[in-house]
Amino acid sequence: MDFLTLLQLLDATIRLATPLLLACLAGLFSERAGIFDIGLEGKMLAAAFTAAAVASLTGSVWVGFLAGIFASLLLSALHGLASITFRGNQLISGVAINFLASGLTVLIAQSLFAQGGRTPSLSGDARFNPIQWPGALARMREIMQAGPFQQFYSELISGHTIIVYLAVLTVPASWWLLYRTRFGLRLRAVGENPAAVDTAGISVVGLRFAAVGICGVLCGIAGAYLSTGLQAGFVKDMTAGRGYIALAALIFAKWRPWYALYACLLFGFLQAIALRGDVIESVLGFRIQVQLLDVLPYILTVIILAGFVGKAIPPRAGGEPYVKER
Amino acid sequence: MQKMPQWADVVLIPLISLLLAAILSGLVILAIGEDPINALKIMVEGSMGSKYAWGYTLYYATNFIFTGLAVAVAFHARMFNIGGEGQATLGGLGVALCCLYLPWPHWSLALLGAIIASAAFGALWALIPAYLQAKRGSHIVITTIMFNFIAAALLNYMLVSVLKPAGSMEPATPKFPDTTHLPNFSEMLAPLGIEFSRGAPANVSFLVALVACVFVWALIWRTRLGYEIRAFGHSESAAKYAGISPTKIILVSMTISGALAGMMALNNVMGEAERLVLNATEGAGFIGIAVALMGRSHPFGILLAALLFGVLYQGGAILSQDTTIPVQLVLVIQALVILFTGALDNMVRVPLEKLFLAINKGRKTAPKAAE
Amino acid sequence: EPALIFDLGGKFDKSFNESAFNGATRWAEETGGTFAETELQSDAQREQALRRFAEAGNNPIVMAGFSFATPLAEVAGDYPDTKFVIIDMVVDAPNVRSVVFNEHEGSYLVGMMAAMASETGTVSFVGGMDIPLIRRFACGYAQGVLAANPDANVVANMTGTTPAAWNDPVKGSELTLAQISQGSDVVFAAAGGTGVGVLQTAADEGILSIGVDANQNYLHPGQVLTSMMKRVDNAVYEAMSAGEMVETGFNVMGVANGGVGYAVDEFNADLITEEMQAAVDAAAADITAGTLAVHDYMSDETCPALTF
Amino acid sequence: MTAPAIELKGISKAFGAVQANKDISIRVMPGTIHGIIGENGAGKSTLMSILYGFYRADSGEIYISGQKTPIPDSQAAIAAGIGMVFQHFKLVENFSVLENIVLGAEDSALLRPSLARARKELKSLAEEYELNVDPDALIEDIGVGMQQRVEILKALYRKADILILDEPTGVLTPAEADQLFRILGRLKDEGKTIVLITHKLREIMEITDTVSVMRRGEMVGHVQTAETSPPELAELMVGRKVLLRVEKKPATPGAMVLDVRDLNVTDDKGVHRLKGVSFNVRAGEILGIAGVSGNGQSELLEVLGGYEKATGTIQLNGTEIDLSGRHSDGQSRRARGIAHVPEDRQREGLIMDFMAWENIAFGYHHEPQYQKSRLFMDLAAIKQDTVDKMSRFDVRPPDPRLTAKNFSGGNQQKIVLAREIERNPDLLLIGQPTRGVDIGAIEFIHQQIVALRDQGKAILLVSVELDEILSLSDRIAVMFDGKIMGERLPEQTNVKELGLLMAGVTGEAA
Ligand SMILES: Nc1ncnc2c1ncn2[C@@H]1O[C@H](COP(=O)(O)OP(=O)(O)OP(=O)(O)O)[C@@H](O)[C@H]1O
Ligand SMILES: Nc1ncnc2c1ncn2[C@@H]1O[C@H](COP(=O)(O)OP(=O)(O)OP(=O)(O)O)[C@@H](O)[C@H]1O
Ligand SMILES: [Mg+2]
Ligand SMILES: [Mg+2]
Repeated sequence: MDFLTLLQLLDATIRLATPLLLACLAGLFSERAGIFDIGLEGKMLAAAFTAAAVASLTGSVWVGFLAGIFASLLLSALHGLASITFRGNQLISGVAINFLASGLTVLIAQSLFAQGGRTPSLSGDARFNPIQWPGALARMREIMQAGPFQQFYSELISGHTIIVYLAVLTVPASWWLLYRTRFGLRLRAVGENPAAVDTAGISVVGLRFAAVGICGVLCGIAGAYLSTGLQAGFVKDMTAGRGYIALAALIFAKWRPWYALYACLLFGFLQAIALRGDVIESVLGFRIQVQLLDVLPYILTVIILAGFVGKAIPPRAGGEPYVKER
Repeated sequence: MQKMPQWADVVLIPLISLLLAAILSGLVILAIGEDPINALKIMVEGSMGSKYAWGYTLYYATNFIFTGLAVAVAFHARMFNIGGEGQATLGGLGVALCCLYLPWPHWSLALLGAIIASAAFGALWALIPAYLQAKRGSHIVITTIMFNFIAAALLNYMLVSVLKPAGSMEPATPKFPDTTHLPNFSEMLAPLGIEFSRGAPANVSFLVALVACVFVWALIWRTRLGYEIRAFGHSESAAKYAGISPTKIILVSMTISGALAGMMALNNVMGEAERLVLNATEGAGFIGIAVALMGRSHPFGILLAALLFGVLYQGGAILSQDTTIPVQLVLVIQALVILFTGALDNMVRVPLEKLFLAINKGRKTAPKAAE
Repeated sequence: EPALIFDLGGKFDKSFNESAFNGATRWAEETGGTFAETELQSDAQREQALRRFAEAGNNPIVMAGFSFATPLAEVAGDYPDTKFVIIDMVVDAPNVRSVVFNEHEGSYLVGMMAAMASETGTVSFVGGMDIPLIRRFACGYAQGVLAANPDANVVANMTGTTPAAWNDPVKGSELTLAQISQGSDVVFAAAGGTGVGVLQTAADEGILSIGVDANQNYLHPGQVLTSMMKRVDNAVYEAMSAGEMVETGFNVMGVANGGVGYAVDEFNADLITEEMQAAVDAAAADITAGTLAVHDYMSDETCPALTF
Repeated sequence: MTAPAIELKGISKAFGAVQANKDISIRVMPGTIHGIIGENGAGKSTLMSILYGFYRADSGEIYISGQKTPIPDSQAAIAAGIGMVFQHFKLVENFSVLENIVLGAEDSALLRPSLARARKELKSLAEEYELNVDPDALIEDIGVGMQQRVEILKALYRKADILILDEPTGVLTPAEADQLFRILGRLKDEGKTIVLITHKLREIMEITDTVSVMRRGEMVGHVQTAETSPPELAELMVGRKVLLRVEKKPATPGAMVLDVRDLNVTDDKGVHRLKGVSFNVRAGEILGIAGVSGNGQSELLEVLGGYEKATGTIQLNGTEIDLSGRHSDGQSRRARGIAHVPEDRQREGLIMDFMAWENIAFGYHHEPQYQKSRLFMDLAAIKQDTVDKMSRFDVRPPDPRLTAKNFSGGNQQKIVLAREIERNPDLLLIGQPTRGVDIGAIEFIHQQIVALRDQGKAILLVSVELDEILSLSDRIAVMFDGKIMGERLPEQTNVKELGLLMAGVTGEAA
């Protein structure tokens, strides 16, 4: 494998890790506050559709972006209503949200665009375009000719959409928010022992809704990126299990922001390499079934969960609705 | 004092939840510019209006009975088995291997063989997450989700690389031999002189599903094992006190659950397609969750809920054919049913409990006032 | 009333299914007739869709895609009075019309154009699902390339092994990037919905692309060299026009009868030199005349011009 | 005249059908320690939780320092200068002491300055009130006594003038309790107002200035501590004269039934829970195990009951019980003639969502008399058995189809007792037999236990109530920190001596 191929793989890794990372951090905020969320997938999907639909209708990707976040927030509110206000089962609520998003997106897409549940293809200002850094080369054919540093700079550093850079920044931001601010302390506390937060005079419901809200925003960004950054338009079920991979990454990361970055890069890399069977074959000398690469994140997660490689301890109050007790 | 009479819990709450889901679904249909009443008519007609329609409705219902029972058995042990989809997929693999590689002289024997194969494969696929839950404390919800994906990939691999006949373009097994053909309703009813639509896929595995209902009922409410499963499900600490082994209950209940989910393949793989294709389960594993929630984890309730979802699926398919409403409407309705009967249960329950409390108080104070 | 069933890629894949839809629409517009249609969600639904239309009395029932072969073989016998038309596969039944295309011939023609348009001498191919049918495209394409430039290099990749490969634009895009880095400057996508990603990336990266099935030149004006037209629309149109009387049996559509070809329109006129046009037209004439035989991968599962 | 620090007027609160507080009024003067006593379930915790804004009252008014102060949530209570130490601590286990103290009382949106200030403040509080804790220790790593200090510090850090403590000594040894009372005395001297919930008369007499007594959700009396006596308070508490001693004949111990040697238990976290425990129980005698809760009694019962792993030897009727093997569980112990009334009937003894008849078979569901065939249980037989047992133990209402959670505490306990005693065991393990049970039922339960002893059965009784231990036991062993500190005969010992043993002070040293 030559240097450029490696760069291409890493470049694809970054692109593919971005939605995973955003969704993973979304899950992190929610679960750190004690609300399990297997509805990441549904929220991303809803956001992906809404962002593409609105971007296509208005011609502005930013309007679409905000609309996508709004759609994701709506589903977050539903999850909050079910699991916080009405103390329902968080897992069941998540399952329902995934189905709801999967069904509604196609239903609305069909009624709006009549294109079999997809949005029209986006182009120009209706999608996020790569940002070229100063001095960077845009086209592969030019990059191929350049020296290794220029290749590295043009291929890996430059040429991503703004969301990719944003996602990278979310990691330190999340870390800072969780571990350096009052809000973070309270949020972590409410996921460990909501009664402690309650008796300290802080609203458990408020905090949990805030966390679920942050989760909604991040999922919204992740979904909007899928349809307006990574691809040019919405197709049905386009999240393709990314919400679950993000969940797997979250467990892998033991609910910590920096580890989340590493886990998502790993899973992104697995996805990237699964696209390049030729590279694997040339490096290893034999063919690996793509199906194996596809499920490697899931298998790794099961191994982690089984405690064979380090133990993942979820937030203690996670999954349980808060009911006041003596 | 009971907060609420039993019938309210078992009948009234699911009905109200269902009504809420129906109203919202109607609004969704209205919002996409169609007439909900007309849609309802088409769905009812398309799913129950003819023998052919019933043939499909019962076919779908058969799938949902199996997966609903699977979810319910696990629920009784307070485990949330989201892995029905993967277990049913593996069950399909079991059925395919059994039908393709063993020489069966008659369908009845093939059915017995397939029951064992599908149950064993499904059970195995549930047993791994169960073992990890029991012995290593891995959350069963997460592991079963992961196992759904792994099952899909495994099936994909098997179909593409192992079972696909040479030269075929489709990732599917060859057709099963004719001796494994399960009689469908038309073939079953013909000897009785009853005519049934020849094309409809409902088949003898519907009867197997009914037997499974009875089996689960007896297991849960009449046997020691069922008693232990329920005790464990209600209180793990009490179960330990009573000498009920958590490991045993988790393993056994998940094995039964997986076996039931796997047996769904009798219907869709052996009974209908007569070969194994990709995504043969079509989400039935997930519908089992809705069915179990609506049916209150009781086999009779599950039977009714599965019929309801059968109507919904067949009606939805017809609806998407006759109107421009995509078949995904069914997913939306399914989501709303899960939401209201599962996650938003308290939204319906709490006001209802208050109502019954008030009624009871009224009854009690009334005679006093008369004194 | 005739009926049309699309394959999993969906009606608006801008390619195979959309071409079928266009044919049906053309028929409807010209005759004022109506047709029933449905899109599938999964492989398991094929049989139900067939039966549903047959039960409803639709005739003929047209289905786009080889995956219908097994369910159709199952269903056809139950509805002897209904005519079925299957595209891309042969089903032997008295009431079935099987339409297959000589994709290798059309691919040969666009392969020649690719070789002539290429500056680097390396061209590439992105296939959808790795099946003999798509290898037939690739093999014809490679033969055409080598015919026009014996020194040319052909890079070929398949998207996947399942129907999901028809609808994976992200992977199409990644494969295209990889091919560009191997020197390719013309890419032919025979990959259904996945091709959208291929064409998009080619346009972004400033290389030429070749569309498939329908005329895709309009997608990126001036950047799509041509499209390998597979006239699924014609096949559907003809079937619907013939109505219940549609002729059953085996029907091959090739260069000779206009079943496959290449597209020239206002979007790519500037890209096609007279020299290219002349060479390709000559080859087409030879094929029609039978003097030029393009090797069909599916005849013996081998390809003289390409190893998979 | 100064206004009372706290005044509650007409507070009522119902949980569903249970009226936990009925029209309760109370006044507490500033700078005093006010005791609230009452039996289990009397409504003490509920009342104080309302004052702290944890629960919201259905009706009634709260006045703080003469000002009418609505307290809709804990925020409002904290603002009004109220701090509360709950019966079950409200601490975040994997946070540090400092983080727990700062939580909810941060100065600014950023954490660092708050933590720095809290560290300083903590130092001065520690000096002022003798409340030393390591600010950087994790809560899960420190003992309960220390955790309680953190709770008190939390309240003081929030500048509480009114401090409510809900049964603070339940988890403390007498020595730790003494230290707590010294701290409370100091706080009182500083002018703070303290409300102390307990049902231990000793503590009330020792430290409070005034006392309120609650019974069944109602306030039944307010008295000056100096002007009352324990018997008077006890009578107020239960509503009638209390029988202090159980009527029983002297024991006639027979053969050795249970012989425990060098029992050791280490829990999942690696904490050594039982340290070389040895004792024995003979037929026809009651061995009482006294001790502050959390000193290994629960683990002892669990080991004997078959659901906690241990090392050591246990002999029953002369043959050894397998402690390690896979056949060591509740079923096998029952088969060997050990019956077990667990400490926590709601978590262990009963399935609260099962009907009475299902609970009667619980743990004995393998017994042949309950089986119809190899596969099926004989539901009719179980129901009949339930009806019999319910009438013999006077369970009310005698309805076998009623769900366990719908019986009152006393009747729930009777169901468990009926199930275990009627089994005619060789050895009865019984934990906290009268916790949360009122006096009528207590007498009945005590009679049953003594009757079983008189039939020649061996009984191991674990209770945190010294009075119960003293009145029922034929011999008393005291546990502290996983060890048996010593054995005493009830007629040759007294509360004071047992109290010292419970604090880990052995006889010789005392
Ligand atoms: N959250 C709750 N839900 C339902 N019932 C409750 C709740 N909290 C208390 N109760 C009921 O209210 C009554 C009073 O309980 P409370 O805890 O105030 O008693 P207490 O005097 O503190 O008893 P203890 O000495 O056992 O702590 C009891 O019958 C109890 O069952
Ligand atoms: N947490 C609870 N949830 C629901 N109902 C309860 C709860 N606690 C008590 N009850 C109901 O309230 C009634 C009174 O309960 P409580 O325990 O106060 O009875 P009691 O009068 O003390 O009886 P006993 O002397 O048997 O203990 C019972 O009938 C019980 O059904
Ligand atoms: Mg209390
Ligand atoms: Mg009571």
